[in-house]
Amino acid sequence: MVDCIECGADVSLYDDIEAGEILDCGTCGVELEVLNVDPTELDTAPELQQDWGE
Amino acid sequence: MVDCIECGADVSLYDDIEAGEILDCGTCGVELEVLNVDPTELDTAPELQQDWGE
Amino acid sequence: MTYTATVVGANGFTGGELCRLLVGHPNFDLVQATSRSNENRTLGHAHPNLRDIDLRFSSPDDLKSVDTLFAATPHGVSMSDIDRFQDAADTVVDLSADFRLPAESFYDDYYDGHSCPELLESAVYALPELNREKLSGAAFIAAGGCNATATILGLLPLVENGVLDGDEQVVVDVKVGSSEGGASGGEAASHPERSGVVRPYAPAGHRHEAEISAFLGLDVAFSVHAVDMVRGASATCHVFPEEPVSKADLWQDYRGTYDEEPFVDLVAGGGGVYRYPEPKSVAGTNRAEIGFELDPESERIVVLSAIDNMMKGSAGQAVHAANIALGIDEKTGLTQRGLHPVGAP
Amino acid sequence: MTYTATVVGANGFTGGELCRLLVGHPNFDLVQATSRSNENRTLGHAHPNLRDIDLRFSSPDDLKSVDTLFAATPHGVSMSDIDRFQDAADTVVDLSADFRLPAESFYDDYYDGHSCPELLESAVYALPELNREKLSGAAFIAAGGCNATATILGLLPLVENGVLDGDEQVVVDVKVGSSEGGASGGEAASHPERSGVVRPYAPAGHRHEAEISAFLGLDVAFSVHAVDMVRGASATCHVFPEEPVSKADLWQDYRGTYDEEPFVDLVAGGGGVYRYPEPKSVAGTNRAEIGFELDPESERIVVLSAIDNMMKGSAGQAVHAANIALGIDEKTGLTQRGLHPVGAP
Amino acid sequence: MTYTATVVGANGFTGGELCRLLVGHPNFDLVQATSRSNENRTLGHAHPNLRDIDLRFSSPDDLKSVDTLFAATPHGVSMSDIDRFQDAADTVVDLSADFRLPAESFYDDYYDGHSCPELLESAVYALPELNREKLSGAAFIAAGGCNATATILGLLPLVENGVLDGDEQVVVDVKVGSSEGGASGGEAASHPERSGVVRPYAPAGHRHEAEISAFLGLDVAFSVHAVDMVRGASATCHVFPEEPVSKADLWQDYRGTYDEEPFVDLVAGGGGVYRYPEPKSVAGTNRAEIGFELDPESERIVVLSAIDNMMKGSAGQAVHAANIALGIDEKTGLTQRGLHPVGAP
Amino acid sequence: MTYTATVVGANGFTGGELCRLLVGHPNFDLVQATSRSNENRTLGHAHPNLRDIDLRFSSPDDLKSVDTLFAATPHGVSMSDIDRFQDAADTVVDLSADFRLPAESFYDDYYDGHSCPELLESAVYALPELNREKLSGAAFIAAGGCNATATILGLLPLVENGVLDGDEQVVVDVKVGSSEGGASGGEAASHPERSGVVRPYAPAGHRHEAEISAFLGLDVAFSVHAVDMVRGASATCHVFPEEPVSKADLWQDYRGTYDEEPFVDLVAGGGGVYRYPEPKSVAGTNRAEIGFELDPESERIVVLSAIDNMMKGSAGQAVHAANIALGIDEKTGLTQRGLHPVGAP
Ligand SMILES: NC(=O)c1ccc[n+]([C@@H]2O[C@H](COP(=O)([O-])OP(=O)(O)OC[C@H]3O[C@@H](n4cnc5c(N)ncnc54)[C@H](OP(=O)(O)O)[C@@H]3O)[C@@H](O)[C@H]2O)c1
Ligand SMILES: NC(=O)c1ccc[n+]([C@@H]2O[C@H](COP(=O)([O-])OP(=O)(O)OC[C@H]3O[C@@H](n4cnc5c(N)ncnc54)[C@H](OP(=O)(O)O)[C@@H]3O)[C@@H](O)[C@H]2O)c1
Ligand SMILES: NC(=O)c1ccc[n+]([C@@H]2O[C@H](COP(=O)([O-])OP(=O)(O)OC[C@H]3O[C@@H](n4cnc5c(N)ncnc54)[C@H](OP(=O)(O)O)[C@@H]3O)[C@@H](O)[C@H]2O)c1
Ligand SMILES: NC(=O)c1ccc[n+]([C@@H]2O[C@H](COP(=O)([O-])OP(=O)(O)OC[C@H]3O[C@@H](n4cnc5c(N)ncnc54)[C@H](OP(=O)(O)O)[C@@H]3O)[C@@H](O)[C@H]2O)c1
Ligand SMILES: [Zn+2]
Ligand SMILES: [Zn+2]
Repeated sequence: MVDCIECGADVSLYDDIEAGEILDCGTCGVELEVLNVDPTELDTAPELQQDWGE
Repeated sequence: MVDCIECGADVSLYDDIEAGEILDCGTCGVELEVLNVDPTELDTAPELQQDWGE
Repeated sequence: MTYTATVVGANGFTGGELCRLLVGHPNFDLVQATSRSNENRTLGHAHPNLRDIDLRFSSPDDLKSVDTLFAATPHGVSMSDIDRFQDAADTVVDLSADFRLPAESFYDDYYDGHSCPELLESAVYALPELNREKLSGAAFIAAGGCNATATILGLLPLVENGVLDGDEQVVVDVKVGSSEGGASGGEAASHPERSGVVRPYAPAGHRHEAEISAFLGLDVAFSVHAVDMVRGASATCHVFPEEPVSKADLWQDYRGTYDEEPFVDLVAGGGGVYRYPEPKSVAGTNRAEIGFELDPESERIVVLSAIDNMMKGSAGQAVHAANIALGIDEKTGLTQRGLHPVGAP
Repeated sequence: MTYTATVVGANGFTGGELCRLLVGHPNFDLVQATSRSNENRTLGHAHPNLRDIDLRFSSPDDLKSVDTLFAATPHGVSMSDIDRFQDAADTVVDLSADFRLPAESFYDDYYDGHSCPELLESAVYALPELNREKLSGAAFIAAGGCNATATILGLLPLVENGVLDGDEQVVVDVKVGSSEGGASGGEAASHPERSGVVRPYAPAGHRHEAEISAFLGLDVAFSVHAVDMVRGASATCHVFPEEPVSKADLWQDYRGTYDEEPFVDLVAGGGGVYRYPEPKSVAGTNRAEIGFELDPESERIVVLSAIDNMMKGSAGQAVHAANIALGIDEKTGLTQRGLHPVGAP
Repeated sequence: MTYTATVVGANGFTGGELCRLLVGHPNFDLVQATSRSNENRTLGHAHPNLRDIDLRFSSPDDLKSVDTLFAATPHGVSMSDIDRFQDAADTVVDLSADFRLPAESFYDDYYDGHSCPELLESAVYALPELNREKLSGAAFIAAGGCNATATILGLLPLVENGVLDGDEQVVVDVKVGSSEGGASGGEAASHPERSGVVRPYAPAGHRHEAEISAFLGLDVAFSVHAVDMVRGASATCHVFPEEPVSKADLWQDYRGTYDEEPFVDLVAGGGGVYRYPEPKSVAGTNRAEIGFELDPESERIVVLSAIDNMMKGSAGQAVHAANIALGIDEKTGLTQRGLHPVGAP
Repeated sequence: MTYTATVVGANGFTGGELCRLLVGHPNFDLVQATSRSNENRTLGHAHPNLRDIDLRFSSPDDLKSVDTLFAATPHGVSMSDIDRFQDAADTVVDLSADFRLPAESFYDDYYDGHSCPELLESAVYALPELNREKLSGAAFIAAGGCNATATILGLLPLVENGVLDGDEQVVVDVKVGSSEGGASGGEAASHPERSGVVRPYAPAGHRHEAEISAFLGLDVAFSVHAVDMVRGASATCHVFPEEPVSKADLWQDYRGTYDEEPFVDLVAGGGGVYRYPEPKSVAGTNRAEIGFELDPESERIVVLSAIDNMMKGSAGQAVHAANIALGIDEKTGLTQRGLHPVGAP
């Protein structure tokens, strides 16, 4: 478990997590990039934000 | 103007029509392939039928 | 030439649609629109699309003398008021079922009888695709029912061309929008109950069977379902011909019947999103889309027919018939084009 | 007893519905949910109703060893991956059409053939009302198609009781919601194009005819229309029996077949707004509503059947069958009640 | 422990929802459900989702003696019948506005006064997120209004954490479904008129302003629009704080207020289709989705709040409060999960 | 006088709407309609309401020389192709945002910059209610954004009459239909996901703020919600004037601004079902409905504005502006009347 950079909630991790993978925060939904593992470091991955159409 | 192979209606053509082009019948909507020009010969192009989802 | 016109029942759905058509029609001058519940109010009070029209509802008890009177009242009203209507106007077009059927026996079988059977014979059924000749000069016109209209238009080419002669099995499964119920719907017509339904509201024994029988000579097995749209009636006719037919034959039959018809479009197969008739493609227009598909396995023809019940299924048909009766170019006032994209009009 | 479970295709509509059911099921423990496009993301990313579930999608390439695997993948995937699925789990439940039909010939006739015909015989068709006995202990289960399920449930009592024996004319006119197309719909599935439709998307030649033929022994004339709802399939079956039947007979037949069935309700006639089966009454539930009406004129039985395609028509049916296969009380995890009022779920 | 329960007004929308909840609640035994118009009919006559319940509507004039009585009657009924309700039951939960407001002055200002002001003080406002302590052991509970509930839940963290102290500008723009109008809607609630609307039915002067003022101490500028759904209320609160706030601050405030709340989910931003609170995500559930977005330009916080008006906005809130009052685990009977995909429930 | 016309992007939603308008316009002759994906197909392939039009899509790479070219392409296309467009036609009307804003800085702030800023000055913003004089004789016209148009029309009388001078708090809460997203919507635009929503898709930071700022001089707090309709944009503007205003003042201001405007209707209060502006009342028309309500408590004006985003919000506005530019009577081709009843067009 690490804290979400966006909202501060716990972000659930999983086994065999690898650097470079993208996961989302279950609370605020933000897309996070795994920077390092052991200990896990996350950063937001804003460029992944899909456009929603308008 | 040629007759549609599917429904028999007139199919409107256009200038500079070329063999291999695909056009549709304005009456029944079938997709037609231009086989020859001058005179224009058409054939149905059934493989183009898009799937509609189900 | 301009004809003065009255709409009785102008507060209702088809009455409002008649007003919409007449105020945009170069040969009609809408001079009276009746409502008991909204007397003296502007037409825009009931119909937001008529806010610019400078006319107020008046009582149906005081009918002005006009050239043409359209009655858009519930079943039974025209039957009892037909004398007053005919006194007030040279041409009367009735949208109800009261004078649609050609013989009293139909009213005995499908309705609760008829109080004015002597006039039935003088009324001309309004569907031009069926009755154009008789409509010319007619002084009393009865517009068809919307579900019957959709069905008749779908099956007419098969009857005309002898594919159907009355002994075959025909199942007609209709889907309709909520405007068919009129403006005075009860609990079942409320938005929470009526939204999102596929509701078999007349699985068997629908009265429109009478019309189809009377005008096509077919006894069809008829079912009607309410679905979530406001305008529109879509009939799927499952037809089992005695002899096998080919698609080419069917195209010839359908094109033969409808090629010259200004308000019928053939739509069948092809590509893109809109491959078959769909009510939303004809919403707000007087057009019918008619198409078919052939099912070789079961030797079945599936005929598809879509109309706007407010237009081709009632008010549009009424104006179309009036145009013909009065000698006006029949397309006049009825050339509204549909919308795309459009949701559930 | 608790069974570990995997859902393959959990990102999709029926896969998400399986997850919903399994996380609420006391005898299952959802340990894996696969998605290629949303790998590592939480289930709540795709399914807002699963935001509280602490599980992330994983790749379908790494299947954990579990007790039960549910596959909710497009046609063709199970055919090619069935060995991996069976290696990973003792019990496999497939929601696709890949193993539904009992013989290769059906796949030759209605699909593009089958790449693994030798396993067809081992798969048990999931519909408990038809197959409860065979399901007990089954290791390989194929859930039915939604339109076929609605139709089979409607007609089964007539077949079981000899009203239908295969030679009669039966027309089945189905109306379905947009979730039937899955999560990956194209242009025709976009909101502007799909809203408000009565769209005959399969007027003839629908593949579900194969299932009805295989399991009821009836060759029905089948047509499917898309209508404006998301969940729901409603089948109107127009049946022409050889011998006249009475309503009392029909009630006896239908009650005989379904009185003990936990997920079938008979709904026919009566008063109020909801007189016949309606998809919105069963939305979100594993229930089927079945009813009928009799049309004396045409000697026709109109059978009406409504289900939620996501539930009784796929994921619910799959869990129901798995319950039976594993010896769990068959209602477990499937007792969600519907809503009233409700719009177009 | 099991409590016997009566629902007065069980024929209506929130009354039916109460019945749905109570028949699935392990600690309640629904023994009476009243309706004047459907007396002696089964509950299933009005509510198709209750067809399996073996109970008939009875007259509200003969109230059985029970542990708990829920009143789901139009404004004014509880005011006049409260004595009878309290005689019939130890605990009374009222869903109307009759006892929601804490002082007679509110009824003078926003309603037509109050006929029983002496009881106002004894009624506890039902919203557990606001009032959990006072609810414990309460004998008289008044459930909140749905639009007020959505708004209060959205703004509560800002009030609790001092971002708002009553002087700031707050605009609340609410969108609601048609079930909010109850089962007895008139012409404006008919499907043809109510479909597809964005209808400002209370652009200014909505009565729920009173509740927000009473319980949050905020005078908000409030507008309500009817949109095309059946269930759901969604409040967009445009908040202009005196001091700039950061997103991190807001997350801390919102998580601080709601982290332990069983029926509030924070939803804000992120990816996928469902990024913010949406009524269809919570339809059929007792959950509220709350989120926010920050607009640096205008120094505005946009708070988004979505509930099901039938559940968190009335019947669910009522049962939630009753659970707390009676010492039952507060989540009991209220753990229904939402659906995905789902249309316009 | 007749002008030849090309529509670039005719396959899309606003491009199709332009075609609908131009084929019904007596002063335009639609000679070219481009589509890359449907080259050589009939217009009816994409737009079922244009089945009768004898024209096929052609490639945008071969632009015919015409009098007027309408571009209905995604953001960025006109910017890069403007030279080709101006070479092909004397008058160019662009529906995208590419030339709407009067200065490069707006594109730097709200978009990703501009590749052709030198032409910004020559483009005339199309809204006739704002810019009628400048439009006369204009050779380069940029149609407004739909949400901005709804907002500007609602607030213009307050700006013109000094009720707003730029310092007041204004919150604009917009509700829009799905056609606003264009024909190429992704997963969020699919029917199952998009149905029944109240989805805050741009709670803060919407690009149309730039237009409102540029043309009204107001920095509004702007939020947009997707709701379940296809056509329509409805803006609710919550305005807090510095000085108290009366309803009589407001009526005077609004009538002063709009009395002579052919496409703006004032709708505020009164009786019946349709008391305020509603998008479904103007669907398919080029009309805007504008109204207001006054909230004495909070000294707030609630301005309501409803348009059809395909018409007044894009294609209709474009044709209206072209009429003025070319000296055609400005109402020509734009007098379509709305429907009643109508669902969710
Ligand atoms: N809706 C359809 O799709 C459709 C299609 C085909 C045919 N039709 C037929 O057209 C007729 C009208 O249908 P509708 O849907 O328009 O119904 P509607 O919306 O209920 O309107 C009927 C109107 O008639 C008026 N009215 C009632 N009784 C009257 C009386 N005794 N004298 C004068 N006016 C009276 C009412 O207005 P006031 O009470 O204010 O006077 C009412 O608004 C019906 O016969 C129907 O079967 C309807
Ligand atoms: N929808 C219904 O009502 C219904 C009813 C009865 C039966 N069915 C059947 O159920 C199955 C699923 O239908 P659906 O509607 O749920 O479809 P869907 O929404 O399109 O979902 C299918 C999912 O399968 C995943 N997938 C695709 N190819 C895959 C592969 N090669 N390996 C692993 N996963 C793959 C996809 O997710 P990723 O790309 O993220 O992996 C996709 O989300 C179909 O066979 C359908 O015929 C559906
Ligand atoms: N709908 C919502 O979203 C919502 C949300 C929050 C609060 N509320 C409040 O909850 C209450 C009920 O609302 P609703 O929407 O459920 O209304 P509804 O659908 O109109 O139901 C009210 C029911 O009360 C019964 N009733 C009417 N007068 C009565 C009387 N004098 N004595 C006994 N029963 C009577 C009626 O049934 P019979 O005529 O058959 O007896 C009717 O079905 C209202 O006060 C409303 O403000 C509603
Ligand atoms: N929808 C609205 O309500 C609305 C309102 C106001 C303004 N607008 C603006 O109007 C413009 C069009 O919007 P829309 O909703 O009509 O979009 P749309 O439905 O997506 O249509 C755009 C069309 O442009 C064509 N196209 C794309 N790239 C092109 C290129 N490089 N060259 C030539 N043609 C190209 C595409 O057809 P092919 O790929 O077949 O060529 C496509 O069908 C946008 O700029 C939008 O912001 C829209
Ligand atoms: Zn987070
Ligand atoms: Zn053809």
